[in-house]
Amino acid sequence: MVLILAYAAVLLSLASGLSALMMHQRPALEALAQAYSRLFPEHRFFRRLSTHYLEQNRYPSTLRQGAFALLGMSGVLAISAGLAVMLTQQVLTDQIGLGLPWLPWHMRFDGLSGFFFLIIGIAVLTVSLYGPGYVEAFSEDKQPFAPLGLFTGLFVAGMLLVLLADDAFFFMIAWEAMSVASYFLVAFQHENPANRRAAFLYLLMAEVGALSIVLGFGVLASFADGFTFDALRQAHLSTSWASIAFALALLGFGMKAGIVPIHVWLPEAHPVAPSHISALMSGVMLKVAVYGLIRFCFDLLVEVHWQWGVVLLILGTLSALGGILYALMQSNLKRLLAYSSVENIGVIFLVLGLAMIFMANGYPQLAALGLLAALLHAFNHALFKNLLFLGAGVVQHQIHSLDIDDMGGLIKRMPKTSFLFLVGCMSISSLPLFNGFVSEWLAFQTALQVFVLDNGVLRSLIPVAAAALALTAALAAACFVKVYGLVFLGLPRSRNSEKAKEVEDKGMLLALEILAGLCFLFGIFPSLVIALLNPIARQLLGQALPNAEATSWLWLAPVTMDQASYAPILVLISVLMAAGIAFRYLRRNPETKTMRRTEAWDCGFGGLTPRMQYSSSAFTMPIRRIFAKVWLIDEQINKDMRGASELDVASIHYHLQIQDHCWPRLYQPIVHAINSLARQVGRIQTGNIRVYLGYSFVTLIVMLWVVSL
Amino acid sequence: MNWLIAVIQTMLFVALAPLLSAWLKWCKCLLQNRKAPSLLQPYRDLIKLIRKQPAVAEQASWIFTRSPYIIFSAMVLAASVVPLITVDLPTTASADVIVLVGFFAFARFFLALAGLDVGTAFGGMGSSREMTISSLAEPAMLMAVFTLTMTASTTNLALAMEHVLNEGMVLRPSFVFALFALILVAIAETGRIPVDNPATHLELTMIHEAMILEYSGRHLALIEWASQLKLMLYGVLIANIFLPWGIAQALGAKALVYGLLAIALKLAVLCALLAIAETLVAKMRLFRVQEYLSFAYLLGLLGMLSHIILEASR
Amino acid sequence: MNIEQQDFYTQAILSMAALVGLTSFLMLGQGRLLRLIFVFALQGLLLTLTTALAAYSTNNHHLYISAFLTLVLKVMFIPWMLRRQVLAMNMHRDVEALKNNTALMLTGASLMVFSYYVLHPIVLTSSAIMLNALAVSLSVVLLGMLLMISHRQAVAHVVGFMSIENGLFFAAIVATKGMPMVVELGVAFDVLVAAVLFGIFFFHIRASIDSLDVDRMNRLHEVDQ
Amino acid sequence: MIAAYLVLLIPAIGIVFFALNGHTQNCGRLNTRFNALTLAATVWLALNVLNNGTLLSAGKALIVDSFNVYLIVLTAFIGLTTAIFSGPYMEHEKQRGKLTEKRLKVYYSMYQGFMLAMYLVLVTNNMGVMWVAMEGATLATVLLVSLYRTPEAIEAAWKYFILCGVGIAQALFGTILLYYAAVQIGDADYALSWSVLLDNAGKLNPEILKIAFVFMLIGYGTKIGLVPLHNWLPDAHSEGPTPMSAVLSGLLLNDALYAVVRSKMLVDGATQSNIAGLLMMVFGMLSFLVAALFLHRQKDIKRLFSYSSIEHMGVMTFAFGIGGPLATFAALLHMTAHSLTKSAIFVTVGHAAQLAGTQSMEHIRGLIKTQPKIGWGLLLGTVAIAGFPPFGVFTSEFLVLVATMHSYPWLAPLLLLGIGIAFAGLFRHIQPIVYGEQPEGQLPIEVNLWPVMIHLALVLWLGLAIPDFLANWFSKATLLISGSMPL
Repeated sequence: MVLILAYAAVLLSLASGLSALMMHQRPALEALAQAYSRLFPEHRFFRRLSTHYLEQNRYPSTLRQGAFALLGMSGVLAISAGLAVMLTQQVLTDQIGLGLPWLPWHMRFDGLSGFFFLIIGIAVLTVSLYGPGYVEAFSEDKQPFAPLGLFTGLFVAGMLLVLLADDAFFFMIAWEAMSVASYFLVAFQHENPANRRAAFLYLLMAEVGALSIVLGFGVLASFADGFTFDALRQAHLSTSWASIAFALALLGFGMKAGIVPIHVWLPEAHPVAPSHISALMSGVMLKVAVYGLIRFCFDLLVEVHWQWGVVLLILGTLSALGGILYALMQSNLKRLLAYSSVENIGVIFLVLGLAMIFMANGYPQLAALGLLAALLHAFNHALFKNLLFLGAGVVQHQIHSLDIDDMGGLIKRMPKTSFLFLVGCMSISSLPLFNGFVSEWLAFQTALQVFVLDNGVLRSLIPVAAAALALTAALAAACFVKVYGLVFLGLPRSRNSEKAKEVEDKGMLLALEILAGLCFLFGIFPSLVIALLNPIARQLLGQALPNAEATSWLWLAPVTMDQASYAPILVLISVLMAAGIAFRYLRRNPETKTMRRTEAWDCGFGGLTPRMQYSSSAFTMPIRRIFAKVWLIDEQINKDMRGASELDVASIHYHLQIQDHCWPRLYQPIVHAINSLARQVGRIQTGNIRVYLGYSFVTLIVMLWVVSL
Repeated sequence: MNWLIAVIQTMLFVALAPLLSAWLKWCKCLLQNRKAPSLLQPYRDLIKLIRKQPAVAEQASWIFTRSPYIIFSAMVLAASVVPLITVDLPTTASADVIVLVGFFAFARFFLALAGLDVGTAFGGMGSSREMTISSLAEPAMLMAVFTLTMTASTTNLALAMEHVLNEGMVLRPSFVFALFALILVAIAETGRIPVDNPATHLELTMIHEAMILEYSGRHLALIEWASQLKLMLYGVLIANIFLPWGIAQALGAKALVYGLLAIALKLAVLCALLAIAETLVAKMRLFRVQEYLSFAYLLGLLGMLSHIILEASR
Repeated sequence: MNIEQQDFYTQAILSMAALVGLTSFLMLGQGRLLRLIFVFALQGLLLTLTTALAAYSTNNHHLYISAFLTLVLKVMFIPWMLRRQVLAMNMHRDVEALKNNTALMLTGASLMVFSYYVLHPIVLTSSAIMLNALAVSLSVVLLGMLLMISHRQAVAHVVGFMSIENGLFFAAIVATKGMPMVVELGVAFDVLVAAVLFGIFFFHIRASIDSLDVDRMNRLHEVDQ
Repeated sequence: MIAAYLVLLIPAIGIVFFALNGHTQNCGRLNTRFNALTLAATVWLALNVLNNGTLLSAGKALIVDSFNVYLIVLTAFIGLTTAIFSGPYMEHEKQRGKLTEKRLKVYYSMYQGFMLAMYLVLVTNNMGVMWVAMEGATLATVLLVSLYRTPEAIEAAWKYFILCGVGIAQALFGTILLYYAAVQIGDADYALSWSVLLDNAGKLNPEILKIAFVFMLIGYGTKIGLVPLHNWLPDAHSEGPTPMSAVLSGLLLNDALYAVVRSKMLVDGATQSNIAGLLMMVFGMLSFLVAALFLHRQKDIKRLFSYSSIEHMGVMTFAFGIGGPLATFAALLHMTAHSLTKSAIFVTVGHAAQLAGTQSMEHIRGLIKTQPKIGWGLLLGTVAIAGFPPFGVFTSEFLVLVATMHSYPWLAPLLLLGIGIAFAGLFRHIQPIVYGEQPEGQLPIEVNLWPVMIHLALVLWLGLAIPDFLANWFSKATLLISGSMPL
């Protein structure tokens, strides 16, 4: 029954994709409807269909809404399937007679899959609410709906199938379907060469990652008989082979998840897709990669080694710090959000690394704590990153730009959006009362359990990682202060943002509202999710959280009440009380209750202009100075001099370009190597037939010599 | 009963915060051969500000006008979870030390937003600098605090203090490091010399003042009060974590009075020391602050490492 | 087994093998096209004789047909056609300057030795004559390739190509007393068509590059300029 | 067995018919009909084989077993779909003045000639006849390659002719050696009959067979396009008319590989070792890697895909070389998937080149905007050929990889590296072609893309699920070639 729900979710998303293909079939549909209305004149439905829904002008939007409605239903089903399987704590398996003759597609639906189903479901549901309003602005000429809808459906179906897959072959099919479909979505607005480049980079890295995953499975499979995950679980690997498999899986899944230094596709690809797709990619697809890694490491590889945990820990720390530092420097809103995804994935990896270390050292309970923190953060990140991407989409929709330096003052013009976006910013900055804080708090709690370990390396490494995590959180707050402050506060920096209006489409706002509401809800009642997660930890690690109170509605106390506790609801009540008292008390005098509106202080020069405000690069300048080594900074200030002795400055041009270190260090050498290798190889084909004959001749001689040995 | 004490203690915190900053100013004046204002001057200032009608810039949005309340209540909340005169504090369970840092972050987030809201250059400058400095200070603070929490194997502040108390007089190298780290962070976070100068309004050097330049009336009062609270919070943290002696462990009237006296004494001495330091040291350039804070961070890390490597009993 | 102990047929075959090998060498060192074609015709003639000899000694009648086909195709038709082309294109006075003629000859000789070396396992199952015959035909094949590699004229390439066919044919006749008839006919047909096609191509090549120098046909390549 | 004769007879009639009438208006359609007829005959043949097992004609001249029967059907199928495409295509070429009526005659006649040669290669039981037919295929196509009579086309055809001629001559030497070994042990009449040879393979002299195999591998390998013998292939593919490129890539290469595999089976039987397989693996891997690198340097769109063909033939040769049941199954599947995909790609490429008026990739731009069907067809085809699931090429490559992991794990990274490089090479060229703005002056043309859709749908089907009858077929062929069933 639950499995049927899951299948139905997949099928509906496929159906949504296919229905998008009907965009150009209106005449055929109309003819069909007319034929039916002639056949069944008593049924009003068909006539109404042809006169109303299939009418020339209305058809496109009807179809769009239909496609998104199907997608939304798929989301709802995914949520219910996920919840059902987690609540009933079942493990469902099934086989579908597709695939290879001796290897049908194996399906398995357990708590872990269910949890990620839930994540995807929520995201898909909100996206489908948001979508119709968002794509309304796309002209059918330039940005046809058919491929967009088709690949969105395929993309969602691919992600869901990855979660269901229970054999390596099917897993790869679903995985690649997800990658390819999202590639087409990234390339959707392909008029811009930069977008094409991003799409190519994305597909290339997805392919490399997929190959690495295949190889990882291959290593496992060569010690097992068969490709089903059941068979792979039985594989007995030596430590070194297991480590190779782990490394391959890490490379593959890490590439998709976007950990530093294999993250470069992410900030390129995510921003260029339409916003609701970026939301799905950043909010959900990365989580599927996390799922893959968890499945591979904690489920398929029987034994984990602490060295792997250290690798994850280091990579996670690097990604978290690198991601947020790069994010800070961006002035493209979606690019910034994409980098911030790198950061959050880093946090997840870091905590997973902790879980692995505890697991390998024989503390499954603490490992469960880590795993839980990681999963919770994945969940939370999906919520707030979706919210932020969709919010960015709204802003883009209204002011037709993504450059932060074109924005400003939107809080007055778009009050609802700005409020919801603020919730997202607070969540992602992990401020108390919001969901981001809970997972971060759990991450710290996990790290603080380091004293149980014996190994000196670990004992000193983990605190450093925790410190880096703290730095990351603080920088994230700085980053999102910048985002919110520059986008919504202050004065408008361009005519477009001056003229901006609140978005009218209810669906778009509703999507944001749902996500913001969930961010807040799970910030106050984190136990709702944690209670769902506990059985997963038990399933994977054989242990759940030690403390029964961990899941009580009021307190969050993962280890023991003595060690740490957090009661967000009490905090909320106290805040409301304190603020309320202050508010009432201070405004009791009716004379001073109203505020006097005046001009802002302008140092007496007169006339504040928006150009006097801090810009994105100005805001981050101190950080840029402090962490200068992290980026490749190209900063130029050109002054146009004027006057007799050229001492007056007529105008100043400031140019700033910030680049990833990874490009020149890692990627360009590879590109260069392949190109020069190709050039070398090209030299064998000279165009002269006598040389070619010579090749045949020499080959023949050599081969004859070889076999006569 | 416990909860009542907790509420009273919080109110005490809020009430005494201006006094502490007045004491600090007093000490400083004394050291600098100036005539000190009355110890009650901050209260008078607050009352006067509250009575005034606030003037708000035209561009300001609700963020600007609501932020003072949010900041103030975040600080009040922080005050409610830091043991002042007794460790028997039920509120500490609802928010541990990490959440405490979270409260600070919360307040800072809105303060920085408020700075950006009006759209003047000063606000942006202040916010930018504040976020930079705090993003360096926050990890240093967490490091220092983690040293304590790992020693006590709890992040609950009251329990941690109790642990230190019960352990008796133990000389821990890690605590020395952590203490210095925390002091450095506290100076940075509360905007004291050498990181920031609370008395300056020179545009190019100010940080905290730049953000609140546009505030007036009750808004300004709340923000000033909140920053006084913050100063006191840091003071109490330092005093009670590293020198918890004197704090009440049970709820007797006598113990509570002793606790109050003890903390008053500790804070008085601490602030006097701060005043001396502020008198002796000059303000740093902005881009020296990173060195200062990374030193604090290093100290915190060293404290943590020395705890884990030297002291942990395994 | 020494040669004096063999019967006359074998002795004759071996002599033919030697002569065929010799013609291959002659072709390899030949820079003049008309002489090249002449030596090629000579090789064809030797092949015809060998085939006839084999047909006579084994009393295998279909080999006579093969002999006849060889005579017509390789002694008459192809040389005639090539000669006509050379004369028509006025190339009969050109002498192709072969670089390193000595090295070429030495390579040819070592190829012969190599052929013996490679085919040596055959001795295990059969006589030394077979080895001789097969080794000579292999070296004719290899020398044909070497001819193509060393000569630049398309005509020489055709001659080389056909001489490779000769080598194969020789092997088929000597070692196996001829292939099955259907194969023989098929091969002959292929050779015929190939010859015709070569004729067509000469025409086209000349039309396109105004010469028959294959080195000038190098538009399609993968090398950076 | 009548079906088998029919399969040969119909194209034979076709040659003569088109030689006489090849210039008429509806020749394209007639060509399609001829191929459709042949396809019907092959399906009949296939049904026979499915029901009765291996068929051997009187005199053991023809053999149809589970290995070749599916190749026969595939050949007929691709022959048909390419013929469907080629009608309007050639008409368009004629209208643009690139071809005269006389050449159309040659084209249609040789199309049938080529098909005949292909069928003959497949059905004959005689290794000698196989050789003759293979040479015949060269001769039939060489005039097609030079059909446009441009200097490049002439050059390409000449190289094709000479290199394949010399190469195939070596295969004949190998055949002669095989014959020589066979007459030593038995009846000269059937000494080249593959089925007889296979039965007696154990008695054949292994040393001679090894040498014979070298010759055959190099000979037929030239036609497969194994590096370093491949040099003719990109030239011939790029300069000939596109339908020719489609059948060359889709059929000729397969058939040459088929010949090598048949030889390998004999050699394996005689030597009882995997020496033949090792040689094939070396060549396969080399071709695969080198062709993958070549992909990066291409400027001509058809040349690009011909290198991709080399790459895939390398994979198949490699897989057959590994030799286990899994690898063999994978290779058979790959043959099918690659043929279908590649011919579909060439169809779209042909249209794209006609649309842009050039084969130079720099000038083909914005296909999706200009003519979405061609653009998407090309893009999806490229996705399929690059080995992305759920297309069939992925399935087979996955299985090859698995087999490699089992037998030669250290080669697996190399294989994946090659796949990655090849993928990058393909996409860096195809992306700018399909995406972007419509270039000025390029207008949509009339196209028939049913072949593409059908092919891609079939490949998709192969990737999602291998139908039972096909799986049976592959399994039987695998049993025949490798001696055991896959899993």
